[in-house]
Amino acid sequence: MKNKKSNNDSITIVTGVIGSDVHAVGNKILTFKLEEAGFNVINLGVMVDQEEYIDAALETNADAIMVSSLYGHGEIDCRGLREKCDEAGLTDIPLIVGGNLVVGKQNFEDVEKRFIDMGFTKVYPPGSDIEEGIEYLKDLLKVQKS
Amino acid sequence: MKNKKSNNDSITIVTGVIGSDVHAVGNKILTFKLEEAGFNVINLGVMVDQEEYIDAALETNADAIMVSSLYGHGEIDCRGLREKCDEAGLTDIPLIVGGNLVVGKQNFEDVEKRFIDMGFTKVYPPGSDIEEGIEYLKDLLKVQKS
Amino acid sequence: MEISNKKLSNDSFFAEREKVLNQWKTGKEVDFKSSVEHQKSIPAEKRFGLKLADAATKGLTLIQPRAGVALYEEHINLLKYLENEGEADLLPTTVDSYTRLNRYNEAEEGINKSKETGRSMLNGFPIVNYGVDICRKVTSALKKPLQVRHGTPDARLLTEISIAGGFTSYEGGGISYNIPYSKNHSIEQTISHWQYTDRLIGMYEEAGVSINREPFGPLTGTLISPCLSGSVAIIEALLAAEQGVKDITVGYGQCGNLIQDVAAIKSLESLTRMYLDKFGYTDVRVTTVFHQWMGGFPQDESKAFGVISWGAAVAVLAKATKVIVKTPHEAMGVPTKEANAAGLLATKQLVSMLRDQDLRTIPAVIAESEIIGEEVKCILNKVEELGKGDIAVGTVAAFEAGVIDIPFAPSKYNAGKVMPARDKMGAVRLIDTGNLPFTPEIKNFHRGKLEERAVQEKRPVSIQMVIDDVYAIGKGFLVGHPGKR
Amino acid sequence: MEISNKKLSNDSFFAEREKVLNQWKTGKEVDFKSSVEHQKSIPAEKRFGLKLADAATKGLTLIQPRAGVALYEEHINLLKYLENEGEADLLPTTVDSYTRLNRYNEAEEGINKSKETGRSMLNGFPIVNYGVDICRKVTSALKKPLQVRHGTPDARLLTEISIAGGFTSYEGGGISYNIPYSKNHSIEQTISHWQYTDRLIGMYEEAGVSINREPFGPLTGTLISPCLSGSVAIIEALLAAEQGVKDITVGYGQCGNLIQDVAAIKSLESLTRMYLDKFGYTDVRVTTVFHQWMGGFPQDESKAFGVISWGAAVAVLAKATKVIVKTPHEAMGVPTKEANAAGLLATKQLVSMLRDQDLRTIPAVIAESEIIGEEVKCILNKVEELGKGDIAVGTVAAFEAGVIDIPFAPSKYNAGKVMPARDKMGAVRLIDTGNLPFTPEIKNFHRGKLEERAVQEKRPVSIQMVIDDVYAIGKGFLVGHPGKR
Ligand code: B12
Ligand code: B12
Repeated sequence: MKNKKSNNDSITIVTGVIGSDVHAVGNKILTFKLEEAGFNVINLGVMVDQEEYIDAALETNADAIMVSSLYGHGEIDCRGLREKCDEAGLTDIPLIVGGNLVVGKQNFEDVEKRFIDMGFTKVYPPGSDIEEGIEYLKDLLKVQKS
Repeated sequence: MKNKKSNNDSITIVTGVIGSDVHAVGNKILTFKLEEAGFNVINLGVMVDQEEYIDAALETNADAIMVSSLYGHGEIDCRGLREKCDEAGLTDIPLIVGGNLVVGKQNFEDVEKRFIDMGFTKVYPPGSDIEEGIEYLKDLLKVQKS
Repeated sequence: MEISNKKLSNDSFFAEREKVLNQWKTGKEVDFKSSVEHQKSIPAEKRFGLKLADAATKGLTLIQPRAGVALYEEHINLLKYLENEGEADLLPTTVDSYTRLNRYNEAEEGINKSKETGRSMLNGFPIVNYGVDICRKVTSALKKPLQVRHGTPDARLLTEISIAGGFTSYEGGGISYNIPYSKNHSIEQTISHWQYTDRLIGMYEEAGVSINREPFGPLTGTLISPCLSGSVAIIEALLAAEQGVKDITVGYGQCGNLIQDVAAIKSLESLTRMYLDKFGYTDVRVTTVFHQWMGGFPQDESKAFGVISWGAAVAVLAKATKVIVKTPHEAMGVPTKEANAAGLLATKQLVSMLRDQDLRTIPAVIAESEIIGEEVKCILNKVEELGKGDIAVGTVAAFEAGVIDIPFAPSKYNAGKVMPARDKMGAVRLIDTGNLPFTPEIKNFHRGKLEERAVQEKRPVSIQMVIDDVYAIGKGFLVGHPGKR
Repeated sequence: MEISNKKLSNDSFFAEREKVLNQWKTGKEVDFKSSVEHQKSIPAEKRFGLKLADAATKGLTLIQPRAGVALYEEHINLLKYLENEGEADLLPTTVDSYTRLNRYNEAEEGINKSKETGRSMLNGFPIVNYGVDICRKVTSALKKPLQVRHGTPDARLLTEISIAGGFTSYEGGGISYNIPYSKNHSIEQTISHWQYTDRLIGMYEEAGVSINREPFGPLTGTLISPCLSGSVAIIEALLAAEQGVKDITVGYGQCGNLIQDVAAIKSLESLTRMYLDKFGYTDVRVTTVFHQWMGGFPQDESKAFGVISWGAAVAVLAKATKVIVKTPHEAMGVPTKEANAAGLLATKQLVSMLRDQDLRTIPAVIAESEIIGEEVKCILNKVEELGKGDIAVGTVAAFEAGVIDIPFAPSKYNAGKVMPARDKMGAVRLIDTGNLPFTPEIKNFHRGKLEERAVQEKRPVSIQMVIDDVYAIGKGFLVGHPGKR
């Protein structure tokens, strides 16, 4: 993992919507808001494979990967991402995931647990405010808050 | 109890809304529909005391009393009506009750049981179709159906 | 009994007051001076009238539930729930039916039975039995402005205790809390009772405490033509103003046709203003309240949400200052707090979502409000004429003559000749105008609208339409077309 | 790849067909003749097009849910529940995302995992994997007409199995199931795929079996100006008609401003009719579908009911032939059957209650539909021009040039220059018209509307408005005014 940085500008976040998911709106807003908060965002858009996240993170020496999944197949699509990161040498990279991760309205604690067990660092429920995610990122990456 | 009749015309029903209840609309519709079905209706309107039902039934030699209660105090207002009927010599007169009998949305089976235990012949849940009540009356009073 | 639309003299008011405060033991706790002090200690954001005025300025529609249970701690919890979880802007305290009929002994029994059984055996909160101190406990425990909502023909003692108890708004009026809520009270009697209420509030006003007053708009809640509810609301506003009330919210119960409903609120506001000004009450503030569907409700809760939401939408499209909210339990009984909050939240969504839209200026609405205006003028001119200029006297005579006549009312002082029915687009028209003092043009207008429906339904205009229309909503329809699927 | 708007020749269709039916093992079960027989055995009341035509004649608005689960017995139960408890007039079968992307192996895995876990692990019903016989089991088990709803760029095999399987309506189109649903499919490619679908349905039509077709109106569901969804719907109607489709339902996703929404349905219907006639397809039937709010939904279920009901009300006030219904679970995930039925019942209440009301003739609606008409004509004239009279060729060129440009689309074949934002009354306008071939008057109109908002909000017209508007609905508002409570 890279050294802590003191300024958002040099913090790089990879974003994208995983799997066969085409929900583009949240991804656009997420990216806009992250950039507004001063992060350097590598947005892979929709329909992103696990490999693409990893390649992008390696290439840009990213500080975190933010995975979105809206369409319900998130559980299937996200499985194995942590292991692949490990294999690629991204051993400690924070994996943050949010959206409508599973099919249907399920108890969020259960869903959260499943994703934490899959190796995710932080899991957000449906319709989470991006501001929250940004605050978390700043804390996690020890960014000086403005 | 009077002899069975073969024709609705000579069947007399006392209607009214019991207690301090002023819900007049259902009472008007109920009366209209009973008359339409050929019954002779003595409508006491709203805010009817137990005594008024009994006096009217005695006076007109009525075949049944239909009590409405909408405003929630039905349980308090209806208690004792059967006993008063018995005292007045209306020993077998059918007492039919309907409306929003208790305060709040309660399990109807429980409410029904409470009213049956209080001596009511038949109990109708909120928003019952009057046609149902009329069919029941016809069966009960062995009226030839048209 | 002799009444007239004159401000009550101090002598007669205080003579009456002595008797009123003796009607039940809690009356003795009332002290005007200390009540004024208490009212003055209530922060601005909790004053009903100020919150309404602010909303009116911003063009917002506030939301308010109905709610009341027998036990006061539970009542506080209920209201807290509604302001926090339900996002209510304004709070109610709905009073039980025994209190409404001044049967304080039975209300006491209801409180005791409720304590025993742990279920609320009363359909509302018995303010009089609890008295001033407990009311202050209630009103102090909450963050939002509170109003007393009831249906009490003789509400004099209730008013005393309510205002002393810290409520900043008070619903009702001598007609609107008589005709739909009573069988045997004469109009003179209830107008006189409500002159007391209004004079009391006038005295608070003179002491620097402004209390909002709200005539009950929907009346029997069933097929009430806007001209009838409008006429009653304006009369009650004038009667209140004469006694010194300065802040009035006139109301209307949704009839179901969008154009007519928007027109009703629009004309209600402008006509009330016009009449208050005409009689010199230019300093009285006017706001409006739209009641979501007041008639029979569908049993199914999802369908009830549909009706609630439609009412919310129309309220905001008409720019009513506030909307009174129904609940998905409406057809069943007094709602749980959750059901009550659910109705509020559905409503909140729409008053927020549609706040930038306004239908008041579309031509069909303007045309419809002009009709309402003419009808109301016919009625109120006749009331003035019958009263030889005195609105109170004229109102009594008007009810006697059927010049004002409210459909489906239980009161024996109501003529009951007017028969409403829906036209083919669902607007409420009059099949029989009874003795309403309408011009031939207006009568023809109503007749024409109903003939259109008759043609569409291939049956004559008849009382059967009225029955079908009352029945229709239970089956999901507004207009009771025969043989509808 | 070369395409043109010409009816596919038998030779090329059947050559393609051989490959299509080999894409997955169930393709081999498809036999055109016996499928025609099967379709002819379906009773009239279960034929989608007939039910729509009947509703259109009577001026009714039908209600239809979305629904699909992985296991077919459960799918049948789900749909039975929706037609019985939910009072649905029309039924769907929503297809899962793997099938939509022709990933039949993964869909198979999804079916198996669902069997194991007892939870539906797919977000829809995998029609292709199940094949003709199981589809017939599903379609035969129900009383109401059924439609396949999906989002599949290459839906050729899915169409074959669906129609052979007894569905009588089919959603989608070469643009509407590409741009919002895909990243890498070119427009040529998907138009060509959908020519296959439409030609197949044309062949059923020629064999005496009419299948209803429905371009997907809402596109990305987020701030889509009516002129954009309208242009796409009309193009897809024309492309379908050329291949022999005779029954088309054009759609629109609610934007939220009442006047604009009613105008959108009104103009969509008349413009589609006009363009079909212009190109000689005078015998094609046109009906309309209104989609309840397609953007982000409130999390709270009561608030969701508010949004659902408002959509229901607008659909019927606009006299859409049917309305596609959302559920109180929308923000959370694929709904339970109870939640789905709840959305239907709220909607049913309002389509019944408001059926006699119609806002299509009010002047503001007429004015707004004229604007939409002019915008659509600008776009479609340019499409014709770019295609030298060929709509298919023109459409490809139009996307390339940004002459058609869909906001928030994932497709890399979409220009993405157009930026929408709401005006101060919530109507969707364009902050940046990109390369849309609008007249200066139209551009000024949009600019003017947004300047009005800017003045009201005391900030310049900017991209921040777009972001605020997308965000607003989550907070309960339509217009993303800055600093709203
Ligand atoms: C209109 C209305 C009013 C009007 C009444 C005007 C009038 N004077 O008639 C006004 C606004 C004045 C009013 C006042 C009150 N109301 Co009210 N009111 C209603 C409402 C919305 C509709 C009633 C109605 O007219 N329905 C249409 C008619 C045609 O139907 P119906 O009355 O149900 O009667 C039909 C059937 O039930 C059946 N039926 C009736 N009786 C019988 C008897 C037999 C034997 C049979 C077979 C069938 C039968 O046939 C009738 C015709 O179809 C109901 C809720 C609802 N149902 O949707 C609440 C409701 C009845 N009211 C209620 C309450 C609490 C009150 C008030 C105490 C306070 C308040 N909320 O304002 C006061 C009571 C005053 C008093 N002392 O009675 C509660 C009762 C609660 C409970 N039981 O738990 C209800 C259920 C609303 C609620 N959910 O809170 N109300
Ligand atoms: C618009 C929409 C569509 C559009 C998408 C257009 C496009 N290309 O973008 C269309 C119509 C094409 C569509 C298609 C489908 N959709 Co869709 N769609 C929606 C809808 C209504 C809104 C999504 C949206 O744009 N929201 C607005 C944005 C701003 O919010 P957001 O996406 O939620 O993202 C925000 C937050 O979640 C958060 N966030 C997101 N990711 C992350 C990540 C991190 C780390 C953090 C901190 C935060 C965060 O920040 C974002 C910005 O505020 C949702 C339901 C809803 N949410 O109300 C359903 C929904 C997501 N769709 C759903 C489904 C099933 C589908 C379909 C499979 C089938 C269908 N129903 O048509 C297809 C899928 C196609 C595919 N292969 O992906 C389901 C998913 C079900 C589930 N998970 O159980 C939903 C929940 C609807 C439902 N209840 O059934 N959909």
